[in-house]
Amino acid sequence: MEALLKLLSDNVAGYGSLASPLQYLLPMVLASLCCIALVALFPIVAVYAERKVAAHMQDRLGPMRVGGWHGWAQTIADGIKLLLKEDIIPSEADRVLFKLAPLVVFAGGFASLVVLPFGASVIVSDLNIGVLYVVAISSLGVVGIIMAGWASNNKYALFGGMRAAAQIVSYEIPAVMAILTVVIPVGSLSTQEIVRAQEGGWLGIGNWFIFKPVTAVAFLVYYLASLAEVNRTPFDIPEAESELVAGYHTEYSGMRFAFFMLAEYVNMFVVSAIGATLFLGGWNSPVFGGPVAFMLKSVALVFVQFWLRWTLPRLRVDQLMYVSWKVLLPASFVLVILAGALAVR
Amino acid sequence: MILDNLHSLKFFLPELALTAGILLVILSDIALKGLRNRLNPLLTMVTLLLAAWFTFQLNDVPAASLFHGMLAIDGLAQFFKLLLLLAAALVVLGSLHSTELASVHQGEFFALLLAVTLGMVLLANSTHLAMLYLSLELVSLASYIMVGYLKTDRLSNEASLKYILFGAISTGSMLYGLSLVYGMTGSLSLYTIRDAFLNQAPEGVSQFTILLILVLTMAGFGFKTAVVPFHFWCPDVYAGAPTPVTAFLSVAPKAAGFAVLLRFFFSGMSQANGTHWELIRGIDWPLVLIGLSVLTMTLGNIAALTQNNLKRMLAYSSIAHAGYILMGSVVLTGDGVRAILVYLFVYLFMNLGAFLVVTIIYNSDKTFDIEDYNGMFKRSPFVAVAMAVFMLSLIGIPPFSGFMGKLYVFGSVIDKGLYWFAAIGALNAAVAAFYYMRVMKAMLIEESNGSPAPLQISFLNQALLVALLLPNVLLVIFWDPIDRWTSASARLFGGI
Amino acid sequence: MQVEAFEGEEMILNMGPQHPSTHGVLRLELQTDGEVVQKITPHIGYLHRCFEKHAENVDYPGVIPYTDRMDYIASMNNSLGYALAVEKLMGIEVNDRVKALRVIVAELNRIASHLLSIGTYAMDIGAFTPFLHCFREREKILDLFEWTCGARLLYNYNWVGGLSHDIPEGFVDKTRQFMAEFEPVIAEQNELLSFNKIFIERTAGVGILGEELAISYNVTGPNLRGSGVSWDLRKADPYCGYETYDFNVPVGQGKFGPLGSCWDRYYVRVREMEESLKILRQALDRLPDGDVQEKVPKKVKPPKGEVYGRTETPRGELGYYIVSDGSPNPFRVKIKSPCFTALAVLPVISKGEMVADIIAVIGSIDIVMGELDR
Amino acid sequence: MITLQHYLLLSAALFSLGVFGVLTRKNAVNVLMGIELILNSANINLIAFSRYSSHGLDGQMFAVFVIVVAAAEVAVALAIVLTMYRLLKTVSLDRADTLRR
Amino acid sequence: MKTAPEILQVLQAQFPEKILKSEMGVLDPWARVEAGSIVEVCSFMKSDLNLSFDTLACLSGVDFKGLKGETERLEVVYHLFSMKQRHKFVLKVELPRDNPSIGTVEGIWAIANWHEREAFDMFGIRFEGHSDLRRILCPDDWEGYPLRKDYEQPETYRGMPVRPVKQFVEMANEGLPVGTNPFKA
Amino acid sequence: MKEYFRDIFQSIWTVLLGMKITWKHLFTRACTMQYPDQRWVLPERSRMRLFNKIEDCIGCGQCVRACPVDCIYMTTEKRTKDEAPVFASDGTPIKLRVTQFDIDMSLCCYCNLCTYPCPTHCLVMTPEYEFAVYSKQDFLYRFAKDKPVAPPKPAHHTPVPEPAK
Amino acid sequence: MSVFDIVFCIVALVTIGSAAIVVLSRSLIYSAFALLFTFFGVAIVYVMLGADFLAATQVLVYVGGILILLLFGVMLTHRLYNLNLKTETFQLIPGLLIALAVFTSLALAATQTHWKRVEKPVAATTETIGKLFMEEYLLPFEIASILLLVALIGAAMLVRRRSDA
Repeated sequence: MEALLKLLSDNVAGYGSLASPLQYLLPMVLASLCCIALVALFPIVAVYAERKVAAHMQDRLGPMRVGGWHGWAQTIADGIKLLLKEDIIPSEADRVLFKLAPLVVFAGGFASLVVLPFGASVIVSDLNIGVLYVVAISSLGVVGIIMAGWASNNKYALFGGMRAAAQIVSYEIPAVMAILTVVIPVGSLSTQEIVRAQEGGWLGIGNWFIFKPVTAVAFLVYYLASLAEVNRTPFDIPEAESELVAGYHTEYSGMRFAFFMLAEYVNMFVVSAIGATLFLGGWNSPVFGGPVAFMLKSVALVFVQFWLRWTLPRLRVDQLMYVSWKVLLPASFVLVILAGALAVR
Repeated sequence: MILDNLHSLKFFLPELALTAGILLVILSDIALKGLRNRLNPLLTMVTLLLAAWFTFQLNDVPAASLFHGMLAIDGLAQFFKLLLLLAAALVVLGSLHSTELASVHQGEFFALLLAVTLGMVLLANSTHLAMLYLSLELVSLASYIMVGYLKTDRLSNEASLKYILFGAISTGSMLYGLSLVYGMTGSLSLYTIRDAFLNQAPEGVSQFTILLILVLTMAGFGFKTAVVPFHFWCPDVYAGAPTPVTAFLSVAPKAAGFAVLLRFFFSGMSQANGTHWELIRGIDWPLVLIGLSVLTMTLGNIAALTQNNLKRMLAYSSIAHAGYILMGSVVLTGDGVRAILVYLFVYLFMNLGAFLVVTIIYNSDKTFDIEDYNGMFKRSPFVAVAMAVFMLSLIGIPPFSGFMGKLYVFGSVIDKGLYWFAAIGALNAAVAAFYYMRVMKAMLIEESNGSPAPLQISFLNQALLVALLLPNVLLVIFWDPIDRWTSASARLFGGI
Repeated sequence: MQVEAFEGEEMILNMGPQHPSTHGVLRLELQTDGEVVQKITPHIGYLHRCFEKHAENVDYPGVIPYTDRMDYIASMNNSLGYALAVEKLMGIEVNDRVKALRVIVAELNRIASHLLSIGTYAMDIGAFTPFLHCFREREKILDLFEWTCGARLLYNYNWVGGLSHDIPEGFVDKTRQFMAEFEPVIAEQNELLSFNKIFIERTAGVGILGEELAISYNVTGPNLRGSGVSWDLRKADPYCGYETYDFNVPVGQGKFGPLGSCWDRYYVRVREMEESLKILRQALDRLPDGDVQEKVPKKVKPPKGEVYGRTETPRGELGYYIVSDGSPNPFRVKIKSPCFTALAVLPVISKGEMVADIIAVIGSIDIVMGELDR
Repeated sequence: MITLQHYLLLSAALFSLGVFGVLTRKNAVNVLMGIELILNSANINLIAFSRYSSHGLDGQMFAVFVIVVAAAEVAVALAIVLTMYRLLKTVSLDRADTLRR
Repeated sequence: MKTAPEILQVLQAQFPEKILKSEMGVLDPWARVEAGSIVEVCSFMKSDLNLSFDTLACLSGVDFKGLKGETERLEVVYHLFSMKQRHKFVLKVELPRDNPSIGTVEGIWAIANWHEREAFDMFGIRFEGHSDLRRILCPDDWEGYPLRKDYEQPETYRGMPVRPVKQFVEMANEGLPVGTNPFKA
Repeated sequence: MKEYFRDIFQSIWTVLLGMKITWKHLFTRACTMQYPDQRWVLPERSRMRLFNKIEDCIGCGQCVRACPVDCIYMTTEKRTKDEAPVFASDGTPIKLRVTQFDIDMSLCCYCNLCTYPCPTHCLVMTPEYEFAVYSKQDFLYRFAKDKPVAPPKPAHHTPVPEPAK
Repeated sequence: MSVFDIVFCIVALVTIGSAAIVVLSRSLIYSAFALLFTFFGVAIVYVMLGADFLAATQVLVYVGGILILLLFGVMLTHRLYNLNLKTETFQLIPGLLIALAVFTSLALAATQTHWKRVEKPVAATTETIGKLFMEEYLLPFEIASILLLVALIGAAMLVRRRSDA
């Protein structure tokens, strides 16, 4: 946003003479428009991609009809269908919370985009508590999920909501610990600082944290924990269709369901992007840097999420907790201590 | 002398020992499944002894401020450390043969007890508001859990629920008061706060705000010391908690609460001047405390009169004792502080003794009702006589040590010329005699209404009873060292 | 004042009749305490058509389409059992070609059924890909069937005294080709699913069915063999000349965790597919000449009497108790359904497991509601 | 112009709402919510004072500890409430009166 | 492994009066047991080491009504197998058509629980001592016992028609515009 | 402890194995058939839609008796002597006039049992499988061309299931 | 009025309004969810006071931890599927009077007192806070960790079903 402001005041004549709130407002609006565009477009592409990936892994073709070439317009059509669908609220549901929940869930994912460093100057706001901000704001989604589960007045939905809450809260700890292993050597919570710390090195990738011994393992821990935080297989217990039908959004349809889907895919992107920022060098690249490299890395991580989902069965809820508390947590503790020791040395 | 973190460590050994003890007990509880039931009490005792030994080592060091002004090390700190460690040790021994606690797993119990002790030690010494709040909460949290330790017992559970709700509200109010202090003075350190008050222009100190701060902060201290009107939790919690825990709560956190009360008001809100303290900028905090003191002892004693449950009666009596102790704090003299120390010291033995008797009788009879104590003399003359001694001591009858506590407290008040205050205190002591006598009557004179089977007392409890009886009887005879010790201890860092 | 044991938060969870993983219209009433299931009450009958009443009202050949519809996953085996029972009652002995062909279609159908069972089980546990891989292979078998008898699911192929059609030209080669393609798929599925650590964790040690319990509940088929009992009617009470084939009876070994767990039952099915391939190979090799319809009577009218005929379907022992009064319609046909007994044991073996485990157990006992409710 | 007083008034309002909740609600969990309001109001005070304090970030540091303590306190309180629910099948405070009887 | 006559011999030796009738020459040899002693006989057949019928393969009810040469009766047929001995035997019990009642063998073979519920559901046979004798396949409030020969299917169940109100062909015969010949074109 | 690490290792290893397989399948040919564009060639024995060549039907009613679900309805009347003799394509004389030959395809269970006894092979199941209709009533296929001469008798109709007499 | 002031007013209104819902709503679950907005409002107030680290911590701990705990508390201590979690109030009038008295006195204190204050620019706090933790506030930091440990062990002990004595 700061860069945008500078761009505007440098290139648009008389911009500096505008009233100060307006001066800030315009880039703010522009930045949020960009975010909204990303939030709206990414799920469309990702849903299509996921369906294609899933289909080909299963020797199928996936959507092939809508829009001609390989059914590229399928998700757009689905989106339109969802928008046009009848808005159903179960008669015994809690109407206020039922309507509020998708927005809360969505807001959590959306707000995280603020600190993603797409490029050296392409960032909405380079907060100096960037990583902490993402971790904090993502907890908003949990409340929304419980809200949805509760408000639906459906046992399966409530089960899903409670499981989701328990799961996300417990996996937040190893995720944060894994993030700390990067924060400690960099010495800053700012996402841009962390990316800049990974510049240079052997072939331009040598300083990426994934190529360093402690943080490489931390990446694994982070990635697993992030899978759980966005409820992806093998940790998709909150919405395990074979047990809980669809978990917390069982009763949702139409527009509100679309919001949950958007939030899910945005969250997938956000955790992958944070992973790319922290461990894969962000926008650094030996060949071409900037937003393209960043997006490629994030999308690659998203692809791995797809890949895992269409490969693996899902864990049981107690095994899930076991993985979090007895595997990832001790591992992340050890990693943080190692990272601290290395930083001191 | 304000020390930084590294240099503070060697004066911090008692607390370090306690911390290590907590961790060891937790670890042994997890790792050594077979040994833990025997090992944990042992570990706890060793930790407490070690901490006490370290405290003795520090007896002669000059007063100092540790960890960038977080803690004080001075005479008062040494006294309270030893007092609290002693109380904890006695409670550990007393809890070993308690059937109430035997029904639940005890690994965490000792860890919690050590944690409370650590919290209290820190609380008694903290000179920084953040530290004060944290250690207060450490004491509270651990004691909430200890009160609710019998989790299948409705009484215990309700007691802990009441305790935590009252506690959270009181400490929340105190926190708000502390934040106002911070706002007025811009500092969290008690000494800087005092300096800030001193340096402020007189019109800068709003009397109303000061009063508000006093009321709000007293909510926190009053909660810990069970002072009226922050005492509501006390009877219920004492009655519901396992008896060893009740004994502990009635003595140790109360002492720690008085310690922090002394620190807050004396170090933070008054200025030392020779042998006494001066109020600064018209912050007349003793006025509030006098009112609370009178209220506390009167209400406590009157309520105790009507109780049939011995634990509840002792709870109200402990409220009343808090009132007596508070008397010492309002006179703003070194004698007053010393009176508090003396009272707390003797109170430790008599109250723990009384609760030990309750524990012993509950072990075999499963009752707290005073009527069920009838004819105890026939069943166990030793226990009955011991109880009588504790009761007499609690009343403050001369040959027993309880008398010395009353003597010092009333003396300091009379010294200051507050005759009416002393008179109220004496009147209250007379009222208190009624209900203590009732217990004695039941045990010594009344005929038993049930089976007069002799009481089963384990050897450990017998020894412990003797150990608690002796100070009550003998302290008066060997009073000199106590007098010297307390007068040396009544010395705050930055004070007199 | 001491409360001895805590009572947890009990609640009733209705699983089904419309639930993604109850394999049809099964309704389970779960009494749960948090995630742990305390009591299970199955409610069946949602798919009840009163087959037995139907059978009394149609003639003997007319029952066969109805039998197809019981276990619609393995219709060949169902109608085979019925045809054998009636043949036994009438004293018809079919020729060797019919016998061999019946073995071929039965084993092919067994593979198809197990593929579906394994695939849906994978889906229950959360893995979607193995499901579709299994379905791909199953489709190939269905193609063979369609080629042979004109239908993909409800074949009406085994008739009393013969078969509806002879196999088409080239069937043997096509089947061999399928077998060649299919064999590596088993290995691949094992790698993808059976020996996946998550899958093992989810299924091994869950829903333990002991040998005693299984026999007392008359659990049969792969479920029984999963408990380590080597009991297969093809060996124990051979029909269709099964005694002349060389094959093994796979039993559960308790490789991961206790014997008789979901994983054992699952893996018995996987290995049974291999055994079926073995039988198929022998049957295709020996396939004698003959007329598949030489003994098909115009009017099926068994003498007065009764018979209990049983065969080993993919789900276990399927028994037909037929009482004939000498008329063209059966007087009484009673089905002893293997799924019925398997579901009866479900509440016992999944008590105290978690909700997610119930899914695993239901999937592992492999019930088909069409047969269960009849 | 927003000044220190505005923040203090906000916190005063939160504090009194918290006190109101604590005094009037019967449900134990609801009382806990009131307590959280009280703690939050104190934190606003601390941070507001810290903003206008002459040196350091003492207020903010204190607030961090308050947040930590609040989390611990809620965990313990809820554990106790849960135990109560298991014993009494209710968390209504007027049912927790066995001690008075 | 024992042949059916051998099993019958053992039974007759053990329960001389209880075996009412038997037939050995048929496909599945059977013996008719006195209704009151079926539990006794079954538990013997399970516990006897030579017989050890450890599993109940099938329990069927049969309604003999409208059959020439047969008395009108209900029969309960027990198909017993032994997995250890690998032999089989059939027991039959004769019950009156009105108010049939017999002891439960649930305590001997657990699966009998469900089989007996089914027999109760379909034939109205009461199994005394059964732990949970509810309808199993039909709804709890269904009336009548469907597999009895004189069962009349109700027109409606809870206000819902049980069979189609009208078949298409009936509508066509009434002259309604139903049906085409799709091959006309 | 050893088991703990072995479990972790096994988890990761088997996950990688699975990922290898799915990766391989990502590039194998899909087995999907693009249905309306590509079409399945059904084998000749396929049992799909019932067809009656009514010209050859002699009205013997064997199919009606064979049908286990009673979805074939037939009404016939005797041809009078004075009518010109009619022969089926295989030369069988047709003595009965089929005034109603209705098949309710919505009831049909595709078992094929009706076609076997047909003496003139006029009732067959065709491999035609796209016969969806917009209205369920249109599944009543009416093959009969002749109008009844005699007053109509009630149609032969057996409800399913038939109640016991 | 600047933008800042307007934002503050909105945030304050939301915060107080939702806090009022927390204590006034008859539905327990509404109280719990209203807390979300209170906590968030307070976090924004922190941001406005230049305490960005505190704001993030507030959201992380209060929303991500305490609120979820409270929600679990609500749901675990009631019949789970009873949608109307109504709670009763008592002593409404005295409570109101006391709360009003408290507010008046606090408001008086807030407005009448001469608070010690200096105007200073807002600066980033994270690094300073980090340093303070490791220097002046090291001891409270460590004590806080012991406190958390004790709370963890205690809470786990209390909710554990079996007392494995």
